[in-house]
Order: sequence, then C-alpha cells, then structure tokens
Amino acid sequence: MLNLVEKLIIITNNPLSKEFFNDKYEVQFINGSLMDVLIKVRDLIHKGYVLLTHPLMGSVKPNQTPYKTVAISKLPKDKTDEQSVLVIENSIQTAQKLIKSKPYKKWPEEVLEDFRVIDLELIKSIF
Amino acid sequence: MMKVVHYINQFFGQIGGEEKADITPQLHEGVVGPGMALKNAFKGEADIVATIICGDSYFAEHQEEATKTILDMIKKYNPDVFVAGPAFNAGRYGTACGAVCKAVKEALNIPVVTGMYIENPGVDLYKKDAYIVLTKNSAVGMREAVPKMAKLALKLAKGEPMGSPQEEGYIPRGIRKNYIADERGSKRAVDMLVKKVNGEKFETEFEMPSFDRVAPNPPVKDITKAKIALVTSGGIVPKGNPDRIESSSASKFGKYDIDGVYDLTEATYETAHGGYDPTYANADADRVLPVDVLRDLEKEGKIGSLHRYYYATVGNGTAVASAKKFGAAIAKELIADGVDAVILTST
Amino acid sequence: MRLELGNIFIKDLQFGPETKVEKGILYVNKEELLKEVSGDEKVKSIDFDIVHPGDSARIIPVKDVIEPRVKVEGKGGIFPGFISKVDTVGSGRTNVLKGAAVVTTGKIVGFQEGIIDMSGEGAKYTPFSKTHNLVITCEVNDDVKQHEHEEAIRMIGLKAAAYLGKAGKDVQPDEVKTYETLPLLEQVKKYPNLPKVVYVYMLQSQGLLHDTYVYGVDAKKIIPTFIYPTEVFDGAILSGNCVSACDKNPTYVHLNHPIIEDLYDRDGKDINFLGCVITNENVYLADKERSSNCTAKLVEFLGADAAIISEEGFGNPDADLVMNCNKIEEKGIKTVLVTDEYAGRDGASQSLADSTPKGNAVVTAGNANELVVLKAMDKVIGHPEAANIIAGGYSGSLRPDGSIEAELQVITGCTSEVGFNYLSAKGF
Amino acid sequence: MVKEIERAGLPVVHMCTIVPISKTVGANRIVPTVAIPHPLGNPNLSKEDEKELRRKLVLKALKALQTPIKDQTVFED
Repeated sequence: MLNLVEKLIIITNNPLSKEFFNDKYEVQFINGSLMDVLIKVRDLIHKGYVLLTHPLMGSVKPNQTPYKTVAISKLPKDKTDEQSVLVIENSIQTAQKLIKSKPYKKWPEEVLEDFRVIDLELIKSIF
Repeated sequence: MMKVVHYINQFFGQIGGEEKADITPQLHEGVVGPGMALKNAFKGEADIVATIICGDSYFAEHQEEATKTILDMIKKYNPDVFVAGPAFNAGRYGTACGAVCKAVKEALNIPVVTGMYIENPGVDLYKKDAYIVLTKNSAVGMREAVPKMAKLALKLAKGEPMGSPQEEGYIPRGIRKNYIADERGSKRAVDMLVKKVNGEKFETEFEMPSFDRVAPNPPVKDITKAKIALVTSGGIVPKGNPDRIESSSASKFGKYDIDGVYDLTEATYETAHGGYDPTYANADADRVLPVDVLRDLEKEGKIGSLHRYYYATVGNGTAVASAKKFGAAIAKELIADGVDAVILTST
Repeated sequence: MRLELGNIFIKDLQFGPETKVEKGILYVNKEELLKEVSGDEKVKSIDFDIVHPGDSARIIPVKDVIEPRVKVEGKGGIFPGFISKVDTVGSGRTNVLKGAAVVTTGKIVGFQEGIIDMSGEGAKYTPFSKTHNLVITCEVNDDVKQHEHEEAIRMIGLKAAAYLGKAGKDVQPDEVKTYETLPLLEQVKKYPNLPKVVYVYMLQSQGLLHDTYVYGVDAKKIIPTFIYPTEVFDGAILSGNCVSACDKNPTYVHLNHPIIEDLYDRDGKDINFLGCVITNENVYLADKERSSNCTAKLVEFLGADAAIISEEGFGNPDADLVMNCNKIEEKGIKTVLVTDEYAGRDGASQSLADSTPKGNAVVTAGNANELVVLKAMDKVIGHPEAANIIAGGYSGSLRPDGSIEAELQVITGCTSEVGFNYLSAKGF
Repeated sequence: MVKEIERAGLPVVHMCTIVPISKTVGANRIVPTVAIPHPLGNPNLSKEDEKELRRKLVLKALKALQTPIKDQTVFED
C-alpha cells in the first residue's frame, strides 16, 4: 500500500486514468503508445524522479494492452535512482522484445475499454 | 558419399601467419591442413570436396565482399554440410567462421558446423546461427575437437534429429524448446532442492545469465607521460552521424579524429544514442565525452597526451555480444597505437 | 496440524434425479444445483454441461477450475472466508471427489484467455482434460462491471464445488492420505538431522482479475505470513485470477498444491518440511521491497536450510521472484525457483523479464509462446470467437473449420509455475 | 566493451551513472557519474561550474587508473 504522504505524478496514455487522477494528482497524459509512456518515464527517471510502480504490472503483456499507467515521485532527487533505472530499462527491453516478437493486433473497441479498465484498476490498487 | 566444404584461415591453410592475414579467399580442391583429420573422422561417410582459405584480416575488413566470394565458391559444389574451423580462441578467425556459417545457412540453406573456445567472441555472435562445437583454447585441442565436429556434421548432413548440447558437445544456442518431462515440475523442484541442500550436483533447467570477470590490469605508472584514449558507449558522434550508428543495439562503432578539437560544441557533435533524452548531450557533448577537460589536462601536463582518435558506439547494458566484439576490436587498435590507458564513459 | 484427505475416486459424472456418489459415479441434480448457486441478481443466465476425458469438447474462455471437497471432521468448513466461516482449517478429515472438477466459463473481459480441450493435441497440455468436468456457463446483465462479474462467477464456482463436495460427506473414501505438520519447535525436533525446508508461496495479487484470496482476504493486503500446508488443502487460498491461463493457479491447483504434496512426500526421508510462507506480488515497488524483506526474514526466522520459491504470472512477478531469491540466498539459505518462460515463438529470446546470477537452480514449466494447433471440436462450451482476441491468439487464430492456432499460453494450466504440469523446456 | 578492453591488457576506467550496471558488465575501475543524460555534466550549473565538476570527475578517473586494485572497485569521493 502506498504511503499516504507520498506525493506522485501519474504518467499515462489511458484516458480513464487521466480522468480518475486528474483532480487528485499531477497527471502527464501521453497521446501515444505504451512504449511512449515507458520512454517518457525513463527520461524522467534519468533526471532523478523515482519510479513508484512496476511498469510491467499485471499479467496482461505489454504487446497485448496498448495502455499503461505508471506512478513516479513528485520531486526529482539529486542523484539518479539506481533501482528505478534498472527496473525501467529492464521493462523497456522486455516490452520491446515482446512487441517485436508479436506486434499489437487491432482490438475491437469493447476490448480496448476492458484494457483501460484493467490498467486503471491495477494502478488504483496501490491507493 | 556425402560432400563437405571446409573453411579455414591463412594460418591453418599453411599460407602464413599474421603477415598473410590479408589474403583474399582461395579455393583448393580437396583437403588442406586440419581437413585431413576431419576427413579421417568422417570414416568414409563423407568427403571434403573443397577447402576455402581466407585471411582473417581480409575477412574482417571486407566482410561483405569476402562472404559473397566464398558463397559463390561453395555453391558449385552443392555440399551436404559446411564445416568451418575449428577456430579455438582466435577471435577474428572465430568471428569469420561464424559469419561464413551464418551466410551459408541463410543463403544456401546448407547445415553448418564450426568449433570454438567458449570465450571466442564468435561464440556469442553466432551461437544462434551455427552449431559451434566447444573446443580447447588452442590448437592443442584439435584432436579432441575434430571427431565431435565430424559427428555433428554427419548428423546434420543426414538430417538426423539433433540432441541436446550436453549430448552432442556443442555450445547451447539459446533456443528454448518445450518437451514433456517424465516427472511433474513440482517433483523436479523438490528433487533439485534435495540435491542442492546436500551439496550434490544438480542441473538447472534454466540458465540465468552469469557474468565472467577479467582481472584488473596494473595501474598506469606515470600518468603525466601516459597516452589516454577516450571511448564511449554514449553514442557521441560528429554532427550528422556520418557512420549512421544505430540508436539502439548498434551493429558498429565509429572511430573519430579529434586532432585539434578542444571542445565538443552543439554545432559539431551530437549523440546517436536512443536510450536517453538527447537534449543535454546534443547541447554539449562534453557532458558525455569529456574532451574539453582532457585537453586542459594535456596542456597542464597532468596527462601525457590525449589519443588522436576516440571511439563511440551505442550501448545498452545487455547487448553483450556485439559490445564484446567492439571492445576487442577497439582494444587491438588502441594497443597498436601505443595507448596506455582508457577512459570509457557510459550514460 | 494433521489432516486426513479421503479420496473418493470419481469415474464418471452424470446428471440425475439426486446429487450423490454411487459406485464411483457422481450424479448431479441440476435443479438443486441451480437453486444452490443462483440468487445473484447480476446474473442473467446459468447453464450446466458435463464433459469427460476424451470427449470432442472445448471450454473457452475458462475462468476457474475447482475441486469438490467437503469437511468431514475438524474445525471449519471448505473455502473459509467465502463459503464457510473464517475458522482455521487444515485439521481433521476432508473428503475429496477425486477426478471431478467444476469449471467456470464466462466472458469477463474481451481478451480473456483459457482453453480446456478434452481431447486431441490441446488435451495433452492441460491437466484438466483428465477430470470429469461440470462446466458452468454464466452470463451477467450488460451493465455489470468487470469486478462484479468476476466476483459473481467466482462465487458461483465455489458454491457449486462446495455443493458437489457435500455428496462425498458420508461416502467411504477409496484411499486416505494423512498429512501432518507440527508446531515449529516440535517439527524441528521430529527430524533433527534432516535439512529444514520452507516453501515460499507467491500469490498473484495485483488487482482486478489478478487477485488471490487468503481466508477471504485479498492477498495484496497481507504481509508475508506462515501457514500450515494442510490449510491449503481445505481451500484457505483460492483464485480470483482470470487473465493468464497458462501460468495462473486455478483454485483446483491451490487445493492440490503439487509442491506441498511433493515436499510432504519427502518429509522425514530427505527433508524436514517446516511449512509455507505466503507472500504477494504487487504493483507498488515499495511493497515489493517490503514483502521480499519480510519473506526472507520469516524464512530465516523459521530456521530453514533451503526453500522452494514459486511465482505466479510473468513480467513484474519475475522481479518479486528475483528479490525473494536474492534476499533468501543472501541469508545463506539455498533456493530452487519455479517459473515459466516467454522465449518467443522460435524460443530464441531471453525468457524472463528479470534474472539473477543467484538463481542457479531453476525448474521451468516451459515456453508459453510456442505455437499449438487445436483441432476443431464437436462441442464448444462458452465463446469460441474469444479465440481471436485472447492473449496468445491473434486475429485469424480461429480458423473457418473451427480449429485454433495459438500460443500455448491460451491453455489453462499449461505452464503451471507450481509445477502441476509435466511440460518443461530445454536449451538447444 | 569495458571488459574486453581490460582483457586485452589496457587499464580502463568506467565512468558510468548506474554502478550495478557497470559491475554487471565487468568493469573493474568504476567512477560513478552524475546522471544518465549528462554523466559528466549538470545543465543546472553555470558553464564554469559544470566544467569544474567534469574536471573533478575526470581527475577521479585518472586517479583510479593510477590505483592498484585487486577486485571491482568503485571510486567514490
């Protein structure tokens, strides 16, 4: 469970997450792919922000769900957080590997809605 | 009788040593050098119809051309299997054996076998593409390697099913194949645990990556006389990326002349690396490759000199195979140029 | 804690006028069963089917598989926290209808996977092709949300299994197996010279469709704790998962936990089996740190010489597995890991999302990406078109003739990460 | 890469932000740097201060190259 005093930023390409978190937390909405979200998170981690949630949360694989929500610390530290770098770099590599081996398919809208719901529900589980 | 074409380098082809390493591919009918032992090991089931000899340097420096020539030479024999080496621990020879095997497999769809020592850089580069028989680190291991290679070659030529790396003596290619085990997973786990806790030998079903270490070299004695070279995996290249180094998992490295360069500026250098936000490196590449500071230190006499060339590639922690190849190639040039020590920067 | 499991071998499953076990045949009164499981206003329809090993039948998409069990003696009842009160279970006698299973199906989310084939190539890969299955197809009203949908089907499955289990209450079992774990200090004294072993039991607990329950509590809310292995046999742990068919643990697998069974099998011979530490797999990284610290501390505190660690799922659970392994090995306790692989269809990719050089003893349940062709079946229960959108399938997965080409990950229980299945992979 | 240079017989110092990665790739002399997008700089500093920071790091690297070591060594302050 999340430490209640922890301040955070939500990075997401999931409109449901944006809507849910918008008035509670700072939300950076990425109009792009799951990989774009991971890259944005990576760049912020490189600048000293700390990763709070695992980018590969859930058993829905990164080449299945097009949506991703990640939480990072509100304030950057002076020094890059090593653990965060290792986790994000590893996650990006795994995601790239899976996407390369089997690219996304065209999902019907109701399935996309399910992906959005699952993504939001998983990230909500930390609160 | 089945037909085999054999590939060897200038040394094993009895043409000469390093001074002959630049010879172009040559075709010889029949057996040359270690081919004799190989032929004997086939015990009459196969014959070496031709031997191709190529200089290691020539191959390394003209890989595309050399490969094309070699493929043309092989084609007309239409062999049942292609054998290269064994290359033992010779890095360029191993890399050439691997590259030729890969090309033969892909272009001609002929099965391929080679042999190398585990630390040969050719292993990591080509183990997925060819069956590489594990050999000793020098030609002393020839007698042991040849029968294994011959056995594997015959098996492949006949199209027989391939056994596991342990059974056949080849280096695991990292291809995972499912099978139905005799015992269920939980029972296998308990068996493994009992062995492990009792200090008995056990075999893991999945090899986690492990990392070999190299002992540190002795320090630089007098840094004020030393020639220092800069190498980076941070992708710093002259503006425009003249060698077109890829933004991730680069397939090559660049070598750049910094004679007379005292500062890397926004107008002259940039990063080709796609693994981080390039804004800061593009604005001032000294933030990744500290040329400006080293020039100051050179002037102040704090170091002997800064090497005239720096080397750059795009690395990400795990693309071990190509990084290994680059490292070996760069080190060879640096030593030849009389460099005493290296500063390697990563992002 | 001592538990007797009375196995009643079920050779056949049929609908009949009365729910009972007679000469190894389980008869089910459909109306009574329906009455037992219905009542949730969210549920629009419930259908029952029976399939047998060897039938030309396919169930898709599978939600859960549950074994009918009943408490005969001892405290509490089956599935504490859901069906029964939260009394501590795991002692006395429990009867098991061995060979029968309840399988729930229903489309909770569009990409839901989970196929059980009762014959053909697919049957080889799922342990649930060998059981006589009572299949419950459950549809809910259109406005029902995914969580409520999951919960409704979960409860119907548990109720059905408990109802069927009652039919075995007064039946003389065909065999009785006894399992016993003593309180720690006594258990240690019992076999003082054997290496002491703990099982680290990782539970998927990341949120919707990724949950596991312990005595009715959502496992993400627990901190790692000790449980007696026999508690598991009475349904103290059950599944709320439904998006990772090949490597999730259906409730059936928790009830018949293979690692626990096989550790008991060696208890007193090669090892001294002390019990289980259950832990979770979370989304929040600080939780991962906390849980793995706690787990390692507890395993050390119990005095273990060695531990088996199993994970559930792929991706971030690999990170939990690696943390647990590193932290336990750092305490000088030897570990064996159980996992599965996603090595690509050609088997050439690095298989785990995370790794550690300390993990030098690993059992793999196989590469979930390998392709399989599942022949057309005469009978398909559920939603055959799901094959086109389930994870591991792709558009065109379901062919016009009714056959399916997909990755093994679509098959329920195929690459069980607690080693319930026989599949494995080798490096070539 | 760093390991192969070492293997070839040249003393080499690895300047890298994430020390565990450096250790994993087999570097022996390790100097931790500032941040991934700017290992040897800090855009928040003035030009002069930034160069001074870089100089300090490079001097640390030179010191590492002159220090005899037996095992992987991280040269902190």
